[in-house]
Amino acid sequence: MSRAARLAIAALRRAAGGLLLLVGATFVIYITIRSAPGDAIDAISPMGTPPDVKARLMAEFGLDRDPFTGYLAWLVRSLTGDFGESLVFSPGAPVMEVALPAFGRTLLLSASALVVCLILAVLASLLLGESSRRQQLLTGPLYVATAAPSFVVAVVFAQVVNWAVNVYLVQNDYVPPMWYPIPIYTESLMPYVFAGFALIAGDGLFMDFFNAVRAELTALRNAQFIAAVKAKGARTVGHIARNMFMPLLSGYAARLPIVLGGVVIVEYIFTLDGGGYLLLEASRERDFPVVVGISVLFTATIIGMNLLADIVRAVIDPREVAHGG
Amino acid sequence: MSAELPLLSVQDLVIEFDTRQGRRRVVDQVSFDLAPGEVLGILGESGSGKTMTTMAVLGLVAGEPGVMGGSIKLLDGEQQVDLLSDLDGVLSRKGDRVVKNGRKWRRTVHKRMQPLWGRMMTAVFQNPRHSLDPLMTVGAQVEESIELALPDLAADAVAAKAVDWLDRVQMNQPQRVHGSYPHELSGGMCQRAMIAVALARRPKLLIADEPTTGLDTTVRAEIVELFRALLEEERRSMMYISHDIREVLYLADRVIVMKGGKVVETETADNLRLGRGTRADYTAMLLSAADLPTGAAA
Amino acid sequence: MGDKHLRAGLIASGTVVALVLLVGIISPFVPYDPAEAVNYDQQLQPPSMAHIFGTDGQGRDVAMRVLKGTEAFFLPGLFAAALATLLGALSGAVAGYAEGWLRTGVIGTMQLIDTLPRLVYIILVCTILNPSIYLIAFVAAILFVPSIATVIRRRVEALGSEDYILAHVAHGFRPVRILLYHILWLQCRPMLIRQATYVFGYVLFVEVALSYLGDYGMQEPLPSWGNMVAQTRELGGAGIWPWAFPAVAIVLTISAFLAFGNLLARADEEEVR
Amino acid sequence: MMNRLLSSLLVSCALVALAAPADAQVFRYPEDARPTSLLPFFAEDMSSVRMVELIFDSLVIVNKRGDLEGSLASSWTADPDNMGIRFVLREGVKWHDGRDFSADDVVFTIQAAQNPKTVFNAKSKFGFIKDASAEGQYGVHITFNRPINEPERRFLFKILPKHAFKKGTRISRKDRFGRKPIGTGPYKVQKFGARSVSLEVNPDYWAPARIGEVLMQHTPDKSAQVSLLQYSGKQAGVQAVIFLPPKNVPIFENSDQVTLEPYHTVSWWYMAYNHKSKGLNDPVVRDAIALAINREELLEAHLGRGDILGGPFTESSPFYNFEVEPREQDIQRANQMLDEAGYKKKGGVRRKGRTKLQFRFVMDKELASSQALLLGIEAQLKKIGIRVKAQYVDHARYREQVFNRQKYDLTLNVWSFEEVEDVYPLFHSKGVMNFINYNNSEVDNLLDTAKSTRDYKKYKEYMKQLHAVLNRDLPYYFLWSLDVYSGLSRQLKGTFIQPYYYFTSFEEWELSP
Repeated sequence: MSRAARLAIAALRRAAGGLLLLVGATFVIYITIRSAPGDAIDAISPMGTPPDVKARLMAEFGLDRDPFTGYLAWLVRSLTGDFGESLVFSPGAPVMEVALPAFGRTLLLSASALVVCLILAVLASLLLGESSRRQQLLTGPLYVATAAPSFVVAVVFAQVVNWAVNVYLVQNDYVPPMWYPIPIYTESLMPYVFAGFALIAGDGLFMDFFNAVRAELTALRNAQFIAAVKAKGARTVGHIARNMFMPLLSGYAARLPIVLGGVVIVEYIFTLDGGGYLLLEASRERDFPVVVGISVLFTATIIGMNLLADIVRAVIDPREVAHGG
Repeated sequence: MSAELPLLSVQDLVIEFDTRQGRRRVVDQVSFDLAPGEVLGILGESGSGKTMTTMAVLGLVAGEPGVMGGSIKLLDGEQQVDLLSDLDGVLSRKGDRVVKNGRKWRRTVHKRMQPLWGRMMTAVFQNPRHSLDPLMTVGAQVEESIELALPDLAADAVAAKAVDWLDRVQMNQPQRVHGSYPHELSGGMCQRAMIAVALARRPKLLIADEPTTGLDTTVRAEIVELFRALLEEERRSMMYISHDIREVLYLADRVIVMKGGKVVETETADNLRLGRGTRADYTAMLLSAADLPTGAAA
Repeated sequence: MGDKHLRAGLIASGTVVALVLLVGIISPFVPYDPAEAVNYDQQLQPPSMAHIFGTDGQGRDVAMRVLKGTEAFFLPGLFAAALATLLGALSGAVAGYAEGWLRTGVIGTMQLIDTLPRLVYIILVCTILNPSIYLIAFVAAILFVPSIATVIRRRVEALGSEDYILAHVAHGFRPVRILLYHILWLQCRPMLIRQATYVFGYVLFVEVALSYLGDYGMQEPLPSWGNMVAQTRELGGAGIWPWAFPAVAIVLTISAFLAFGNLLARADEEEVR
Repeated sequence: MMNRLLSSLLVSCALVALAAPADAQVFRYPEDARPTSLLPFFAEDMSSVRMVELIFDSLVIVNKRGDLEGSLASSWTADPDNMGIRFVLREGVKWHDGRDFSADDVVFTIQAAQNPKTVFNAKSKFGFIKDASAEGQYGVHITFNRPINEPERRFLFKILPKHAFKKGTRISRKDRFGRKPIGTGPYKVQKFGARSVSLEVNPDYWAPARIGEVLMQHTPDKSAQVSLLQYSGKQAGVQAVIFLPPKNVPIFENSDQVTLEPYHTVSWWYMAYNHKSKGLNDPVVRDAIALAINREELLEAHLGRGDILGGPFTESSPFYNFEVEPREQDIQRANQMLDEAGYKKKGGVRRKGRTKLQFRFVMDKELASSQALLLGIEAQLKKIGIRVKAQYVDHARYREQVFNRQKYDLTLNVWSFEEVEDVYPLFHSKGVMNFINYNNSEVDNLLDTAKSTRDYKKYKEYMKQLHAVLNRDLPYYFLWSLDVYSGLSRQLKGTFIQPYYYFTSFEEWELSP
């Protein structure tokens, strides 16, 4: 009972810490945006707009306050779920109405790409982990192949697929698929699959995961308690799996930011209608409320993921709460 | 005793490892027998190969290439099983070097060991904190052993028996310990728990590999006393490995002394204790360091 | 990993790293005028003796642009790597060594920076400030300080209670010397090497990515590997060489730098042992 | 292994594509940029302008022959003194939400546009209106604050529904109407997505459109647009590409799938000099720069076909002065002029006193072929000892830096005009779009007199004079106007492209499967 209570307290403390970090991070983001040498208004107001009209527009968009009070006002409003309204991207729409669905797709894409990557890494280390020779032969080339930035993988992949579709389908008078040629907007799922592939294959993610999983697996296999479990004739699978879970979860949480970085450009390449596209497009149009909103979502996801990992770890690992956090 | 077949018979065991300085032989032609119901002590300083020898018996040598020759025979019922026989495809000669197919080796030995682990023998290691699964309660780990030993037992009986085992290893408040996690226990308690886990499996041979290393002096004494009490309560076959001559002499019937990967002496504990017979130099040195009679030099 | 493989990996990656360093150093001295490189009679020539990597859609020599493209990230990358390592090591050491509010403050700041999604924040900064690549490199360096600092802090904390460090203290060495020399230099060197090459690789990645996106980063006609890869958008399959060679250069350089840093660190670790 | 994987992937994708139902009655077209707002006042980018044309109506439209034709207005009469106009509206028109269209909506639109709190780019187009009043349900009388020639030509703006704006005539850029517009036009918005907008036909329209659905896809990649047009017959393809890049035009010259449709936009390209920059306030330097540039070569190499211009009007404009001879490249003369004016070469760059002929050339990245054009200009200016420092910026920063803050020396851009080329705001010293800080009393006088004149012939004369003056004084270097081609699928019948609004006669287009 007391463990549950301690767990709850620890979880609350972590959550409070996470919230504090979120406030700090949003402040950094807000200040960054407000430090613009030219105001957003100049970028969107017509040429020759008289100063008084500009001032009115500034007030309308809440840019007339100094950054600190502006931030406080923003913070108070955003706590009630009001992140302001889009200026240019989708004028008048509440920011979260624009940002949430787009970011949801991005999160789903990155999270599932990461899961697939994790599964592949576990499978690979189970298959290759035992034989050091084979592993060494494969590591070099695999290292080079997966170190490519995901967007380079995506560009090359798109070119190769376009070429293949053209040669095998179009020139033989088959109907090309809905998503062809690759950089077009389509409702089909394939661009998401392609993007997922690029995310898994790029940014050194797989190798990074693979190395971490393998090291963890090797350490566990050589752990004394596993030897003890073996020596008493019990199956080690359950023990290994349980002890692998937490490092994998932490690794997952730690790598999500990397994937969320890569996804921004990969989305752009496959013209996916996600958070990365929204970020770039809104930045290009100087739609600052949307830019802040989407950046906050990215940041909150990173903080939330770490928080979740911490809490799950605390629940699963009896050692965690004992140390008092 | 000599008419009976030994429970464990190790002949000419060789273990080698690759290091940066080349291949090193850490166990060199080691041979010994262990009769049923006998407590065999293995004595030696660190690096003498005593732990590697026991790991070889357990089939758990980690590192390349590992076991390179010899035989390890276990008495399973009426039958002697040689863990290392028929490994022709595994070991081959290349010029003057013996080459080993490590993967095949592990697979073969693992297959042979699988039915023997636990039922024939199990082990208690040094560093008790690292010997228990950190994510399971102590009780669950004892229960896992009991379920393996007595697969038909009902769940509540298993739980009761687990508490009983924790009581038998002289744990205070066995009920509480049953629900505790390893990190909540002291080193000595962890080792008691580990002993309970090992014994609950009812092995024919218990291997205790430096079970007191890393514990405080008073706790060490308690653990040794626990072993003594358990041995007195029920006659067991046991290998007790230690670098502490007093512990070995206190518990063992017979002792082998190892140094530099070789057996330098095999003698009964009584003879060693009382200084009877001739002694190897190294043994004599160990005895004198412990203020025990050294007997005649070899 | 065996000694042999370590050496082979070091040689392979080291060769690429040396090549990039060499090109990065000589590139500023190679005369090149982007305005005069245009030659409409030579558009999209496949690789030949005259143009070993072929020419692009505006008849410019791809090999020359790959070479000049190193300038976009080379010095900024070195600058960021040095800055991030320095700041990371110092703040890590301070956080690991100090106590009280200083420690809390440094750790809090590090946590705060670490929660910012790196590329998203860099794009944000680019939107607002239209920065030079050095400012981008500076921001990238700052964003990497926490991950370096955390590694160093853990090490410093672990070492702080080690007997030989306590012995140094007992021998009357000054804390600063112990921290800088015995802990940072002797013990953390492999980690710092690894992190420094990682930061360099990241700056290359950021520069290439921003130039690829086109709104920020290196602008045509100045060559960057990123805006060269972006030519796929205009070429639409008309020629491979204008973008394939820079793409290969990106992959090789990043992987070589990461591998070299890793292997060097490992060799150093084994040396220390 | 990889090969097998790839081919099985392709086959499965192909199967998916084959199984998809064919939707023949959907007209698909790609746009480079997303429409930002479908609220007509704020439809400032061309992709919004085109889409607004399908959703909204104006009182009058410009028909295929270039004549005015009634749309929401069935007839009109200008007041004899040209100080007002009276429109009679079409009866029985309904908004997309079923409400009746009436004169109140017209009055509301004008009042909203004139509300000082409604801020938008084209506000000046409503400046001539003094008052508007409804006369019954179907009559509107509008008065002007000065006499206007052919006033009906100024009523091309779209009419908004009064009932959709509960807060009165102050209309904000942020109004939700921009994404859920209610018009009277031939199409209504079905879905306004971030990357696509779909429209469905309005069955109540007085001349219902033939094509059932319109789908706009945001496709920033031009080469993808071209590929999509190549597969226009197949269901994944598009039926039109608004603007074909010149280098892709030859692909379709003999195509049996696609026709090339030229259309003459009222737009011209220019290179602007910032008259506040040191050196550029000297007409000799401006002239030398103009002489150094080979416009034919740049045009042909990067943009395709077009006309070289001598002034701020296209050749099809009534104001174009054919007596003015456009400059030809003459590097020798340019060098000579600069020498004579005292600009001496030093290290490849000319200077005179403290004035160094090195200029910041700011480019909007979204301008077609901007990089290649600037590269060419840079190389040519180098030959006369003038250096250029290129700065490419994104569109938003360009507006901020060039138009609003005027931090540039040289820039290159395009002006597009809806119907009449009104250059007053560009070159008058008080003009709202005079971002080059141009101040020439001769030009100011000409523009002022022209504005106050009531005689169209005289107006034309003034404009022709202006053409000559501007060609001499070079506030801009007037470059060219382009021949623009759309690519249209041969499935389309009855197509006509309006040069500015593009889709003005779209209801007559047909799409055969």
